Amino acid sequence: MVEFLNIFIGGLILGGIYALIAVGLSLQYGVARVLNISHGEFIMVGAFLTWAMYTFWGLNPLASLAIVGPAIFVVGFVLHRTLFTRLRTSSASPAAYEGGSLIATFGLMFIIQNLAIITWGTDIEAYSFLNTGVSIFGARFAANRLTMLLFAAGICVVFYLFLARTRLGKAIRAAAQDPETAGMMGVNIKRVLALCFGLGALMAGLAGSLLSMCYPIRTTMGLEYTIIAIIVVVLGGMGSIVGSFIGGLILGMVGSIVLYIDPSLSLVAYYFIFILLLLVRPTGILGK
Amino acid sequence: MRRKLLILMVSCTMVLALAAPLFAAGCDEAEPEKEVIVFGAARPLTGPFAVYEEMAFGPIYKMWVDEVNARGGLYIEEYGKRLPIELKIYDDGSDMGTMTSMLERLILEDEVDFILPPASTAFLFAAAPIANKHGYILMGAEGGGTTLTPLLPSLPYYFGVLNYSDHYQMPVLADILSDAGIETAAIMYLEDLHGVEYSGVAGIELTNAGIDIVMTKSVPLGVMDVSSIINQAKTLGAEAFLSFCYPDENFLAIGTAIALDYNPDVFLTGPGANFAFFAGVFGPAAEGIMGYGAWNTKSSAASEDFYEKFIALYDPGLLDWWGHNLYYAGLQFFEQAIEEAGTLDQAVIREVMATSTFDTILGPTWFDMTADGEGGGLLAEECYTGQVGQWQNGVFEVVDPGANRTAPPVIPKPAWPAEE
Amino acid sequence: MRILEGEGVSKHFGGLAALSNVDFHVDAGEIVGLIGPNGAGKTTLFNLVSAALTTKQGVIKFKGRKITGLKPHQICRMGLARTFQSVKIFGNMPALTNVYIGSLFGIPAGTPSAYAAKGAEELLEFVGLSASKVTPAKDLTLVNQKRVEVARALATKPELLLLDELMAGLNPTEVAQAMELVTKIRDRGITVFVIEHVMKAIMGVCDRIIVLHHGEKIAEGTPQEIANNRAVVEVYLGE
Amino acid sequence: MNSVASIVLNRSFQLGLLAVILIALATLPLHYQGYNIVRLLNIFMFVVLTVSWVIFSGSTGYMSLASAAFFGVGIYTSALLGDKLPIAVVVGIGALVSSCVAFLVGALTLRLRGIYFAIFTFGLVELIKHLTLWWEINMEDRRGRLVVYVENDIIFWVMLSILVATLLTAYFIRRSKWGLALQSIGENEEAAAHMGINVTLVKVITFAVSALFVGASGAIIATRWTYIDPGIAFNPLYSFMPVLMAIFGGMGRLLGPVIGAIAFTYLKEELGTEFPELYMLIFGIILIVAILYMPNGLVGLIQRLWIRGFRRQDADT
Amino acid sequence: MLEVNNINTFYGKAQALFDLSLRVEESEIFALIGSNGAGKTTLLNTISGLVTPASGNIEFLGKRINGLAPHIIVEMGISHVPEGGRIFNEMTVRENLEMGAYSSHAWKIRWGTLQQVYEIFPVLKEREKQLARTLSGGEHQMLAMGRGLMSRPKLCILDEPSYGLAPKYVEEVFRIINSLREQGITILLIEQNVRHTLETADRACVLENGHIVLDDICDNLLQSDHVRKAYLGL
Repeated sequence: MVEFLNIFIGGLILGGIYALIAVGLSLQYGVARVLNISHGEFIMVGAFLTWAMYTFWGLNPLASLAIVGPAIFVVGFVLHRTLFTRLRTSSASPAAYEGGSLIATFGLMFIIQNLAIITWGTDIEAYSFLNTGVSIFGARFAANRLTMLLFAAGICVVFYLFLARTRLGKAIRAAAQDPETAGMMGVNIKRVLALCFGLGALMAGLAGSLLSMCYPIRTTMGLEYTIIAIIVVVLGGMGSIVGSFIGGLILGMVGSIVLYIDPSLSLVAYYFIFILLLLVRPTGILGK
Repeated sequence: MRRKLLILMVSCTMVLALAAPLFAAGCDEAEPEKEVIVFGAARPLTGPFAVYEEMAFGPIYKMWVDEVNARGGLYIEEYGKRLPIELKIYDDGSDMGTMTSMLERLILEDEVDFILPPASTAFLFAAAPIANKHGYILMGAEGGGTTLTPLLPSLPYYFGVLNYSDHYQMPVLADILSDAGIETAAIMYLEDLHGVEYSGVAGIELTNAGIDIVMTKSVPLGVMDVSSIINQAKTLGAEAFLSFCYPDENFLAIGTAIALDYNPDVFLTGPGANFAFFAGVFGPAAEGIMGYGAWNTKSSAASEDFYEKFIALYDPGLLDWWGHNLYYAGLQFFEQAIEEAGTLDQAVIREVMATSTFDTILGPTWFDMTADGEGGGLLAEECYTGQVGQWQNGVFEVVDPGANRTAPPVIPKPAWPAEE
Repeated sequence: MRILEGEGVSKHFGGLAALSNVDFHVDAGEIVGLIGPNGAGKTTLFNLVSAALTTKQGVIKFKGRKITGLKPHQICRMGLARTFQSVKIFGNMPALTNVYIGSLFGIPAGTPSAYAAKGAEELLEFVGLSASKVTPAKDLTLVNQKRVEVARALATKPELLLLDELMAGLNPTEVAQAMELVTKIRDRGITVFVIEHVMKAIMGVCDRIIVLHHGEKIAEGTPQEIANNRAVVEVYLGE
Repeated sequence: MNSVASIVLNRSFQLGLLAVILIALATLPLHYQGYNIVRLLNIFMFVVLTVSWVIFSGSTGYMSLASAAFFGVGIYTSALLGDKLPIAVVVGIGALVSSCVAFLVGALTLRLRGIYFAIFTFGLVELIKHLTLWWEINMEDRRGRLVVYVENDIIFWVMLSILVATLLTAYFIRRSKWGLALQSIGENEEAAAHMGINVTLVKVITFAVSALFVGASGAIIATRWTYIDPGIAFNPLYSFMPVLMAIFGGMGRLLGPVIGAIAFTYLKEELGTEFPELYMLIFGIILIVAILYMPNGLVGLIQRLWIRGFRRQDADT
Repeated sequence: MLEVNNINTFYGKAQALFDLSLRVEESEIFALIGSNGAGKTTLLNTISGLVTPASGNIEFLGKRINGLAPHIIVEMGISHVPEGGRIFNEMTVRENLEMGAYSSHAWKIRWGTLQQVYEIFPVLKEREKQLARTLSGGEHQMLAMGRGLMSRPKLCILDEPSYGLAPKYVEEVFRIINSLREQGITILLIEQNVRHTLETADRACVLENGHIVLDDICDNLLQSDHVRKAYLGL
């Protein structure tokens, strides 16, 4: 029982953070059509802002979510309104735009990382927050990881309700399917796309904040998280938010089980599952 | 037609671009008076290894260059004067291909006088043959390993300074553990040259010392959860937990052990525990944690001086209690060998380095060369200030048996601090 | 002679039956129409015949040979060509190249490129597009893109041609031209199997009509018989 | 102007010029041993990677991120066989093994389209990397391998030969019936299949052919690195770079990727050496500015300037 | 109600509309007739703001609307039902209809409008919770039209509402168009079904190669030799 809980809750923790990382990217690609290679850099910036505020001002990392999220959202929103909107209107075709935006996000990745290196250097940073054990039916877990899970789950649920229930959420979903027609319905497409990019960045920032409570952080870590996010998003089915949740949870569970059996195989297992699932379902779990 | 013209234009540009540097190389002007000594290096300013540049060798070589220049430079008899040092650092982006090219560029195109090593063991392995081919002395800083030892006879220009697994660390650890009566140990190691070597050597040395290794688990780079390993070690009741990983995984292991309340008698980790900022991150929980490679201000008066100089320049959190004094000593040794040779001819300097003993912050310092004296060398065992350290009251104490010891090991380590 | 016949052809998507147990045949030299409401399974049937979808239930024979399980390119090389409901042209290539590709690859042994090029020009003229040879296909109007598709299909030297909604979105005059084209194709000795909604066209050119509804064949017969069929009027034609 | 242009446009003149360039390059190491050999070597390598990528992905529209896998397979071939066989044979084997891997991958991934194909191939690189790692550590108790050392000029000649082979292959595929088939797959795969093109075969074989050169260049470059491990051999950088370089250069014609790879490699190295602290920042800005102002890549820009130049000349006369 | 004055529109480098003018009066059905590629859809897209004209101006209820973004034009009371319907396949029928009422004034009263739309298209109420992609072709078009009505438009632009529909549904579509006029909605219609269209509409114009060649009431057009020859196939 304890072992089962160890694996299960461990899987939820990993899955929760994977899902949170992936949802933002899924939104950016699914709606705004930007495969954002700099996604991980936003995660990194979120993590470093939280670390800096905790280390220098003693600000509770959970409280810093309220600062980091909006700040990064604004950056994402403005980036889209300036750079990507321009790119979109000047591109000859949607495919050309996807290629072009891919390059642009590569550029962004370089720029953000370099700025972060200038600001924070390249060494490893970490802080100890809520690093105590919590017992659940005899299985012990680190409190900071459980907190991370709770917040990740909370953010994902709120975000899901936002998309499913609100006027803006519906507009985003409509724009994901057919932006031009959504425009005919009265949706301000430029704003919605920028909003999606900003929200994607916001999710990345929040994920970074939460991650920094549990893992050491480096200014050079961005790409690793981008890769995880892309894998999860593709696994779930591009553009499907729910798919990203499921993809994240599957990877988390698989990771947790394999970590239990043989940790050295965990990454092999991730990619193996990923490749196998894609071969069975070529458009991801919830893809069309 | 335009397209063809276009093709033509581009090919012409290519030819010109190719020819220009050749031409420039062909008409070298007469050698001007030597004004400056250039040290070149391909270093990871970006990418995953950038942390080395910031925390390991980076601060040390910069500090050393400034000091030498403050004295007016290196005195070279051949020129009859002191020549200041200039650094030429390229970014290799943590990529092997870029590093090898940059190194050859430094040697062939920039014709630097000396090179400094790239970061990480694998990169050192790749840099050593290149340096040897061109007859450049390569001091090995961040890295070294048993894999390199058999190659030393073919690498006469290689001088490694850092201690590593069977280069005295694990045998000393085995002594400490068996002295303390430890009977069982669990090993977690990273799937990387470092982890494989350490776990391999530790396996031999600890077993020889009569310690039973009850668990050996490897983790991949980028692992995000090690609780199953900690849980297993706890279940097995391993008295010593040895984590042969890098800071990311080591930090994860310690955090997880605290959360899961696994408090073995000995908790030792690889790179990470040796950094000064480690104590800051873990606070009281750092107490009693061991790491390999060790020195502190009590090691010698020279160490104390070096420490003062370092913190006057850098954030004290950047201090590395494993390698910093070794890198610095290596540079001091190099510097004295150059002045002793009185020339910039590397073959001559190499002979000086292979055969001399110089005073550095380590005390009398020399290299153990291969038996015939024709190959490369490693810093001699007697020169090291310590092989194993332990955090005690905020100080990374050297706990080796013998003269290097600055404090006896505390085994079992104190319990993790109670929840705040 | 039956050039194409299907027995018990069925297709399911998820739980939904797109086609259930349909028998049909097309005789050589005929023009056969396939009609039915949207979602009746007409295009699915074409996709099964041309192997765009795999047939798991039922048997389809072309020229007496079983073709279920073959790949699209093999079926094409046997002499069965098609056009698509939503045009699938090679948009960035000139119209002529579109047709040229058909003649290069559509025939088992391949055609020497010079002949293929000449054939392509002729066919483009046949469909009335000789003026737009070098225009990238994506810049043509929808009607002309559909014509390019027809020319491209003809370039593979088919014995049977499947035309999927060639006339949708055409005004009556254009429909008349398209009908003439279909007849001309048959006059070249090619059997034609068409899906159409434009009743005037289908009644005008077809020798025989098959009606599908909810994946089942509800009627088959001459245009006259179909127009008077109660079931067809009820589900499809309206009063 | 006219007479110059006619000489310049003369086909035999162009061929002659190409021959001269080739001979100049081939004889370079005989009289020159400096760093430019290494610089050219790197440029050749990236041109090979980029053009190989374009051979398959450029025309079919399938964005492959598997280059690093083929490259790594080549590298490992060299690490395993480098000291046992002559280097040319090793390179050949590296090419063949990569090609076989590509054939298998191609056959496996037929159902995947678009971004799924791209990420699948990327996942494959990671899977191979981690499997190799796991194998080395758990089965052989080692990590990484030393590779036989080869002189720079030999590496240069081998790489030059691979480059020439790659360019010739790309050129002839582009001009052939096969190239037309590839292009039609890129435009509309379903229609291509119904036109009698065996799309599966065409895709898989092209994928395998393009991997030949990637594997070969991996095999030869490994001898420059002398020590490799799975992380170094299967570095995802070598999957991303060809894509970036091709888009940077412009994919409309064969020259685009070539120029893209040359400019990109050169720029990256110069920035990394001139401004090591800021090079990523500058590089990032260049990428963004490039994509905003050169939608058709470098070649598109050159063409635009060229045409503008022509117009001005016309206006002058 | 709608006045288009001397507009010129380009698609890329090619000019699609030349100096084109037309007027749509309140509460009429105005039809556009022309062969494929004549510029009909371009004209509609220009009116609803998807394409910006290079010159000329468009006025709706006396206000200039050219150059405004599509979402603002919707807000002003023009609803565009695009060719092929273009419904949101991955949303439910109900959500599709809600999207139709996206503009702010319509959003507030969307539940009332929804009931009205359900009265016109009872089948949509039955399918309310289904994903739109599970609808049949006829229902699909109903949904597109219903969605167009959700914004409470003053002018409804219908681009080939009977495209690809079975004959039975074509009748139904024209019946609905008629009922919309009875509710006071002005309609701008493109149809290939020329005879049917001219019998339903009040006025129509004939568009050829981006120029208007005829503009008259439908009865006259039905008699016109040019129309009979070029568009009715007589």
